[in-house]
This record gives sequence, structure tokens and C-alpha cells, in this order.
Amino acid sequence: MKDMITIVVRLTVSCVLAATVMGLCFIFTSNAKKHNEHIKEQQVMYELLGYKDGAEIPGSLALHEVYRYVISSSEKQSIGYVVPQGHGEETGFIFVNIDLNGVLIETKPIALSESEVLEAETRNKAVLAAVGPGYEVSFADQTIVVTDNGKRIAYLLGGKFQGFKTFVSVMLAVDPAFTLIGMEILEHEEDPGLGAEIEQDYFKNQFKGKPFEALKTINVVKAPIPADYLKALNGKVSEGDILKFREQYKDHDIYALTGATISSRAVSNGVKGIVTKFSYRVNVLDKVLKEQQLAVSF
Amino acid sequence: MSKQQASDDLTTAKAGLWKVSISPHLKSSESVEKIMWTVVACLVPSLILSVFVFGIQTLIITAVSVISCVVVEAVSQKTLGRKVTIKDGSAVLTGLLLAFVIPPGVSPLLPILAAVFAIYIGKHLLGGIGYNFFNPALLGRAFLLASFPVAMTSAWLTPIEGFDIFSHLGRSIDAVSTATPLAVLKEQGMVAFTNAFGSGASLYTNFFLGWRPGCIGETSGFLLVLGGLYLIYRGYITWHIPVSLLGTIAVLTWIFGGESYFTGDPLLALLSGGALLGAFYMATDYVTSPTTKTSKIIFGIGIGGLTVLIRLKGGYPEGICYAILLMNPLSTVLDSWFKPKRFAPPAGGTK
Amino acid sequence: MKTLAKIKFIVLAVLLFLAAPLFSQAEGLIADQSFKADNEILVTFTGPVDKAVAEDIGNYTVYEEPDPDIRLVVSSATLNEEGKRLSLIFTEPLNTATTHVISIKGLAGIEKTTFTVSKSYLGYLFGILISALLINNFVFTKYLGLCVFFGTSKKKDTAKGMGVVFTLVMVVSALMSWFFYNFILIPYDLNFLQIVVFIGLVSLTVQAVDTVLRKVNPILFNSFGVYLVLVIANCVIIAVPLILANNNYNIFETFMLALGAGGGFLLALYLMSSVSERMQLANIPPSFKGLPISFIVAGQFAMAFLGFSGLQLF
Amino acid sequence: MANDKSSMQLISRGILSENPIFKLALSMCPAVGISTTVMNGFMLGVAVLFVQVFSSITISLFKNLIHPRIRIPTYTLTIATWVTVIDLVLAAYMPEAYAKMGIFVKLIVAFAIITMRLEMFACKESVKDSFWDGLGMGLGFMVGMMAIGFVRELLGSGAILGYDVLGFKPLLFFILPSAGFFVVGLMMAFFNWIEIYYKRSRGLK
Repeated sequence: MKDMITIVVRLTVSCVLAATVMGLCFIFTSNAKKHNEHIKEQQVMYELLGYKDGAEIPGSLALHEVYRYVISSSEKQSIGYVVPQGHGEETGFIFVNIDLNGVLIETKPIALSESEVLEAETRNKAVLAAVGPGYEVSFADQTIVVTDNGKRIAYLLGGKFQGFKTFVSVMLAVDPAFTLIGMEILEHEEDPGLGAEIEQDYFKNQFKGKPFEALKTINVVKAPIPADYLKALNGKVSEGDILKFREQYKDHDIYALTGATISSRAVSNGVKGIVTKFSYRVNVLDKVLKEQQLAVSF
Repeated sequence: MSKQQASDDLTTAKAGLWKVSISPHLKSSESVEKIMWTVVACLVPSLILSVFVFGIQTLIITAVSVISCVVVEAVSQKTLGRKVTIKDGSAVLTGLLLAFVIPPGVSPLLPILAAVFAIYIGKHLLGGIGYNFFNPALLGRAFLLASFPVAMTSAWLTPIEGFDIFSHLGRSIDAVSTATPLAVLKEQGMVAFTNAFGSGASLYTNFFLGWRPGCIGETSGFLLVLGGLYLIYRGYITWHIPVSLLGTIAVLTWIFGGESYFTGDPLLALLSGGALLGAFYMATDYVTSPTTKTSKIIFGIGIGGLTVLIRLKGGYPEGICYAILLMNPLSTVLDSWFKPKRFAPPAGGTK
Repeated sequence: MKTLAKIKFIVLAVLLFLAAPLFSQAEGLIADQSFKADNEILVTFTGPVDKAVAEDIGNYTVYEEPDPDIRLVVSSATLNEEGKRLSLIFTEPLNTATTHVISIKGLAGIEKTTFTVSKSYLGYLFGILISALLINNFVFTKYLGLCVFFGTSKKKDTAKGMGVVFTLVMVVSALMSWFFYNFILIPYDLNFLQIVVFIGLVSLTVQAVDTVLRKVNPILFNSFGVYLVLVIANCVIIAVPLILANNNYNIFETFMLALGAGGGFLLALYLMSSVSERMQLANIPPSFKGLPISFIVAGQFAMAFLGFSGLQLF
Repeated sequence: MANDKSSMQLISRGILSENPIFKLALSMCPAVGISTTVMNGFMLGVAVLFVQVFSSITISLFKNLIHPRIRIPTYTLTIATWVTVIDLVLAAYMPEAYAKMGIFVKLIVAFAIITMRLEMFACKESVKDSFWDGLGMGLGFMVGMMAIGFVRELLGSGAILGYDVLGFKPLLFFILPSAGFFVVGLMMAFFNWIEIYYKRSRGLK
């Protein structure tokens, strides 16, 4: 009996000790983790916009995050956007609820600060409060509108699609006319030496500079990449020549990776899907914002 | 089909298992050497044909492969302090089979690496001839496929016109490469297949005679079947594995291979990949296949099923290589499950 | 083996349970619906429907479930002679991985008929099982549980028993972990405790199996010797809860993953043990004796298992 | 375990004569799994080193308070605690390296080597010796992982520590899953061979 008590007491004490150590560690690291993740994300974004490591980012550049939600009740569904409000001084966000045909249902202000909105949970609660009872909200995706001196210069779109093995997750940069200006493969589990080549420059750079019209019907061709084009894709020629090649091949289909046609096709279809869906949505949102004369930051 | 029957018997005897003379058709007067060289001889016509189908470089690849296998065998036997047995033809056979399962457009350096892997790691480390669990030639191929996925899946050549056997020499692979029938069927569907290879009787004759893209030695169905039948006639191999294997492939392809059930083309399935080569020469290897009749049939069915599974649903257009590799280690298990009744120890006494 | 029969029974029960919704879905106007070619959806009705209504592409609203605002464009709708089978052709290839929602206006006098098309959920569950069992076999492609793998794969009997016990422990501990993860760790934001909680649950399960086995099957218990203790400190078992937490699996998916992982481990052990028995007789170079050669053989197995890579059954 | 071991002896024992990967053959899962580059091996090595040293110290400190009946649960709890700590720290400060190691950092909790050292050494010896022993074992693990990583990275991607040294990729095979088994097996055999050769040359056997 005495044994039992000592065992229980000691186990409890050690559990409490362990919990303290872990809890303290969690408290100290959780903020750093979020911070570092955010920095990493920003770095990818700036790289997509053409600011490589160390390049100075102009102060006039601003990133505005737009969150999209799918709102559903038992009868109908609608799309809700959380957009940043106003210009500079006015902080806070507006919640814009648009039905499936692109007609505005309602707008509501959301009182969240810049940092609060980054927290998924806080944001979800705020959106839920905005739509009122009887509705379910689910976070769909996040888009970043990039402005330079208040003028839109690009959108950054995240997305995920089925690859050959598992999901491929990407981030794309498109300009206001939806021409693709950059692509980064964030995560994938394709086969090394085959599908994994999608993260190589010579594949990714083929997408650069494709206009929206070409993207809408983009496909892959099974043919070797012409040698001079390959050089340009790998960045082995001068800046001017790269642009020349980009212009020459801008309406051309994507050259599939040798031995990995399925992965190549998955990426080109995925990119096509992300951009076409986004172009539709941003047009709807812009129209509504314009009609309602809502002051948004971008 | 590459190892000594003698040492196989030794294995079973040592293992304290029953010593079964399960191959009544294998005459005791036949030496291992003779069997091996006969099999090699049966494969040579296919090799000669491949020179006329794909060009002279198939001969170069095969020569490199055979020589490196023999050298590796001799070196590993020397360094491990064993008797050098390169004259028995088993290394030559492994080299020949290894060359037969790689595309004709690859660099001749590839088989050297594969030979080291197949003979040294796949065979001699495990105790030498008679002790390997996997078919060495196929291990070599799997190794190449893992190391050079692009070359091994795209260096296919179109059959050459006329007798211009030097036409593919010195040309870059990108310029001449094509796709194998199974790859076209898998990735682009039946319509593209018909466009590329035609249809009807001429398709079957072309495929049967070997005029199609494919691995070096797998295309000439006619010569492979002829050689296989001769081996069966001589009693070096039995009919069980080839028949059950090919039968399973045909039936399963017929059921699942088409747009809807029961519309697949079984004949095409047998002719368009490495099924015939695998069935007669790879799956029947003495060391890595089971010994009793029932287990042989099940072994064949297993390979056939896995082949069709990989062909239709897997990541590769052709699956017989991996199917045989997957079934190889099961051969001992199958033997212990289906051992002849009279030799079985009393129930519960198995160890 | 009794446990084996029990497992079979459980699997069967779960499969039946899962299949139930599939049968109930067949009620009403729609008998069956499936993806056909790249850009085709096939719908079968329970009875003949009005040709004029069914073939008017203006009556259809089709979208992918996560994107209700993006309508997919139907390029043609064709009803067969009998009036029961409808083929919808779309202008773009469909993303068959997601669920598609189809609404038809005015069909059979009903204002709006809505139904969903998706790949069968059962198939997806089965896919998880096959994936853990063969494609991503825990031993040969994920390299988990190697200590026990090499330790217990010398004899077939030990290997079989060990594999079954592993599967059992894995399923039980994975289900408990799922429960804890979803109802305690997530709601109370205690996710950082997952390692401690999972390992605790695994130890608990092992203790339980130990006690039960000692009573039920002392022979098997004796033959395991020290390995049952090793189960606690084994990556395979603790990996399953971690994977399910990473992927947010639901309870069925968890069950399938655990079953597949355990089955895969059993398979690997059995295969390895069947060749080890043969290997003991072979004349292996002295420096390779023991573990090194086991590693080489395991590597050869892993190469053979590469054949399953990219396998997509459903 | 003898008490009069010097710190150097304890460390060298962990690295050489009782190397956890090549000699004791424990905790081989990561040795095969993620040893595709030197960096991966190093990072996981650091994590294991941390957990091993801290767990050894903790157990050694409290060795008199641990009831023999609940020895194993206490070890598990200690290890799990330190694994959680290093897991959180790595996730926060080295997200990229952490992503590469995937699930293996969390799996340190199930490494037989750590439990074994606690059971065989730390629960009997002084804090100082336990520290050196933990350090030795951790370093041994790290060195082993890096050695395997070196071979695989060099042969598989023609690079060392991410720097392209060969200019081409010799054999993709080596960064594939199955190659881990071969590399570990061959390296073990190589060390065995050295040992046999050494013994023979000394006329010991």
C-alpha cells in the first residue's frame, strides 16, 4: 500500500514536471514558430514578384490579404470574402457576402487588426459572427493582392492539386491581366528523377509569361525542349534573350518532362484551374466592390 | 532459368526438407552446363532478330552486358574464395537476359552497373549460385530503372526500315525515341494506339514477329515461343509456369483491360510487352521458382495477376519485371504450402 | 489463429457498415452516377425520363463541391433510347478527385433534382489500406520498425505471431489515439502533448495485450519473449497515430491506415522470415553474416516493392 | 559498467566500439529513412544528441527517486518530454530542416537506443558520467547518420552538404528509399571486415 502511494505520488510529480517543461517550451516557441512561418511565406512571395534574396523591397509595395470563405446553410450557399478596408489609416476589414450568381447579399465590417486576421481561428469566429446563426462557414483560400503606390501590380495565389502521387501545392503570381509571372512549387511527393523535376527551373519557367488566353487552353506536348529554349529556361542566356524566348514561346504548350507526362499534365491543368477560377472570382468581387463603392485598401 | 539444379537440390537436402525429385522430366544425365548453354542458344535467334529490328547497337549492349556479368562473376567468386564457375553459362545467361530487358537506345554503360548489382549483390553475397531469392537479371533491371528512370522509360527505338542496321548509331536518343505499345495504350488510350501501330491482322503479325518498339529481346514473340517450346520439349522447363502465367494475363486483360468488362484484347496483351520473355525464360528460373506442380501453377497465376495489376493500375506501363520479383521470394513459401501429401510431416509438427 | 478470425470479422463488419450509405443513396430518381471518361459523367435513372428536359443543357447546374460559384460548362447531354441512361459531356476535363454536385431543373416534374458524383468513398478507404499495405509499406518504403523487423524475422512462426500482435496493438492504439486527438488534444489546444499522449496510449495497449495474451495463449506469449516489450519502443506503432494526426483522418480512415500498416508489417515479416530460413544455410561471406546480409535482402525486397509505386486502384 | 571510465573513453565508446547504428544496430529506421543527405543526418543527429544527453542527465539526477516498478514508464515520459521540446524548437526555428525530417523527429521517442542507455547506464551512474555517455552515444549516432548521408548524397546527387562536387548525378538510385538498406548493409559489412582483418592481423583469431 505504501508502495502504491509512493508510486502514484512520484508519477504525478514527474508528470507535472514534464507537463511544465513542455508547456513552457510550447509557450516560448509558438510565437517564434508563427513568426518564422510568416517570414518564410513572405520570402516566397517576394521571390515570386522578382525580388530575389537580398534585393531591396520598395516601400511603396504593399501586400493585402483577401480571404475567401464558403458559406452554407441547409438551403443555399454563398461566397464570403474578408477584404482589408480603406487606405492606410483606417484599419479593419469588411466582410462581403456574394451569392453564387455574383450578386451582393450583404457587407459587414469586421473589427480585426492586421495581426489578428492572420490567426485562422479568430478570423473564422469573426466571419461566423458576421453571417449570423444558421450558417456554416469554411475557409477556402487566401489570395494576396500586391499594390505599388496603391496600384495593383499582381496577385499571389496559393493552390493545391492532385499530382501523380499525392498533392502538389503551389504558389502562383499573376499580373492584373492574369498573365502568369511566376510559379513556385511548395510541396510535392513526386518520384525523384521523374515527377520531382517539376520543381526544376526548366520546367517551372516554361509557365512564366504565359498570357491568360494561352493559359486557358494550355496543354502539354511530348517532345524534347529545343536546345536554345532549354538554355533560356535555365537562365543561361542574357536577360534580353530570355524575354525574347518567352515572347516566342508564350502561346506554346508546355513541354512535358521526359518520363513524367502525368506529373507535367497535372501541373499544367492545376495551374490552369487555379488561374481561371481566380480570374472569374476577382472579376465578380471587383464588380461588387465598385457597385457598392466600398473603400478597400487595394 | 539460370542456376544449378544440383545446388538447388543441395539446398533442399541441407534444409532437412524432403528431397523431392519433382522434375521427372529433368534427366539426370543433363548437366547444368548443358542446360544453361541450351537456354542461351534458344535466346540467340531473338538477339539476332533484334539487330535487324533496332540496329547494331543491341548487339553492343548485349555484348557489354554478357561480358560484364561474366567478369563480375569471376571476380566475385575469386575474392570470396569460391570456385570460379564462369564456364557453366549461368553468368552468360544472366547477362543475356539482362540485356534483353533493357531498352535498345540506352548507353552501353548501363548494363555494366546492373551486372555488378545483379551478380555481386543479388547473387554472390547471398551465398552464390543457387542461394539467391530474386532473379538476378530482373534485380539488375529494377536497379537500372531506379537509377536512370528517364533513359529506362524513354529510350525506345522505332523498328528500322530495310536493313539499315547502323541507322540508329550515333544519334541522340531524343531524336529517335518513341513509346512502347503498352505505354501508348496506358497513357493515350486505344485510339492513339491504333493510330501508332495499326490494327487488325497486320498488327498481330507485326507484333508476333517483333516489328515493334520494346526492350531488346522481348519483341520477337515468335522466336521466344519457339525457344520456350523447345525447352519444354527437352524437359528443361515445365509447362506449368508459362501456361498459368500467360493464361492469367490473357484472362485478366480480357476481363479488365477494355473500356468495359470483357472487352480487353488478350492476344495483344501477350504480344505487346515482355510477357512471353518473362513467362518462358525469367519466371521459370530454377533457383527462384517453386518446385512442385501446384505451387508452380499458383506462382504463375500470381505473376500474371500482379502483371495485369501493374499494367492497368500501376505506375508503369509494363509490370512483369516487378511481378516476377515480387513472387520470387514466395516460391519457398508456396513450396511449403503445397508440398506433396506423403512428404508432409504430421499436422502441428511443422517448424 | 483466433485473433485472425476476430480481425476478419471486424473488417467485415466495418465494410458492411461503410457500404450502408451507398445502398441508401440509390433511392429516389437517381439509380447510379459515376465518372466515365475524362470529361463525362454517366447518370442512370430509376425510370425513363423526359427526353426534352434531360437533353436541354440549360437545365443543368454542375459544380465542384468546394467551388460552388464556379459552374462547369456542360457541352452536351445525351439520353439513351430507353430514356434511363444519361451521358453528360463537359467542355473541360473533370477533376475526378473532388465531389461534383449536379442539379437538374424540371426533371420528372420536380423543380430541382440535386445529387453528387464522386469516387466511391469505400474505394478511397480501400485505397488507404492498400497504400499502407503495399505501396507505402511501412517497412520497405517508410523504413519503420526495423529493429523488430530484423529481430523477429528469423522464424516464420514468430514472424506471423508478431505481425498479428502488432496489427492488433496498432489498430487498438490508433483508434484510441484518434479519439484522444480529436476530442481532447484539438479542442483544448494541447496538440504539443501529442507525443506523450500517443506513447502513453501505445504502452497502455501493449500492457493490455500482454495481460490478455498471457492468459489466452501462453505458448505464443512465451515465443515472443522480449519482443512484446519492444513493441512499445517501436516506430511503426507510434507512427500510425502521428500520421493520422498529420492528415486529420476520420475514424474509418484511421482504422484502415492502422490495419494496412499492421498488415504491411505482417507481410514484410512473413516474407523476410520465409527467406531467412533459407539464408541460414547459405555460405555468406563472414563480414556480411548477420545483420548486413539482412539489410541487403531487405533492400532487394524494397526494390521489388517499387513495382507497386504509383498504383491507383480506384 | 565500470565506474572508472574517463570522459574520453565514454565518448569514444559511443562513437566507435558501441556505435549505435553500426555496432549495436539499434535505431536503424532513421538511418535508412532520411539519411539521403549529410545535412539531414546531421540535423537528426543533433536532435537525438539533445534528447539522449538531457534524458540521461534527468534520469541520473533523479535515479534515487525512481521507483523500480515504474522505471520504464518514467523513462518513456522523460524521453517523450525532451522529444517534445526539441520537436517544438526545431519546428519553430528551423522549419525547413524540420520539414525534411518529417515524422522522424517525433519518432525519436521510440528509439530503442535512448531507452537502452537509460536502463543500462544512466540509472546507475553519476550525472557526470551519464552526461558523457549520452554525449558519446548521441555523437555516435550523429556520426553514423552523417557517414551514411555522405555516401548517399555523394553517389545519389553528386553533392556534399548541398554543394555540387561531381557536377553530375551518378546514380539516382542512392537517394531512393531502397538504397538505404543497401548502403547501411554494405557499410556494416565494411566495418565488420575491418574488425575481422584487424583481429586476424593481430593473430587473435
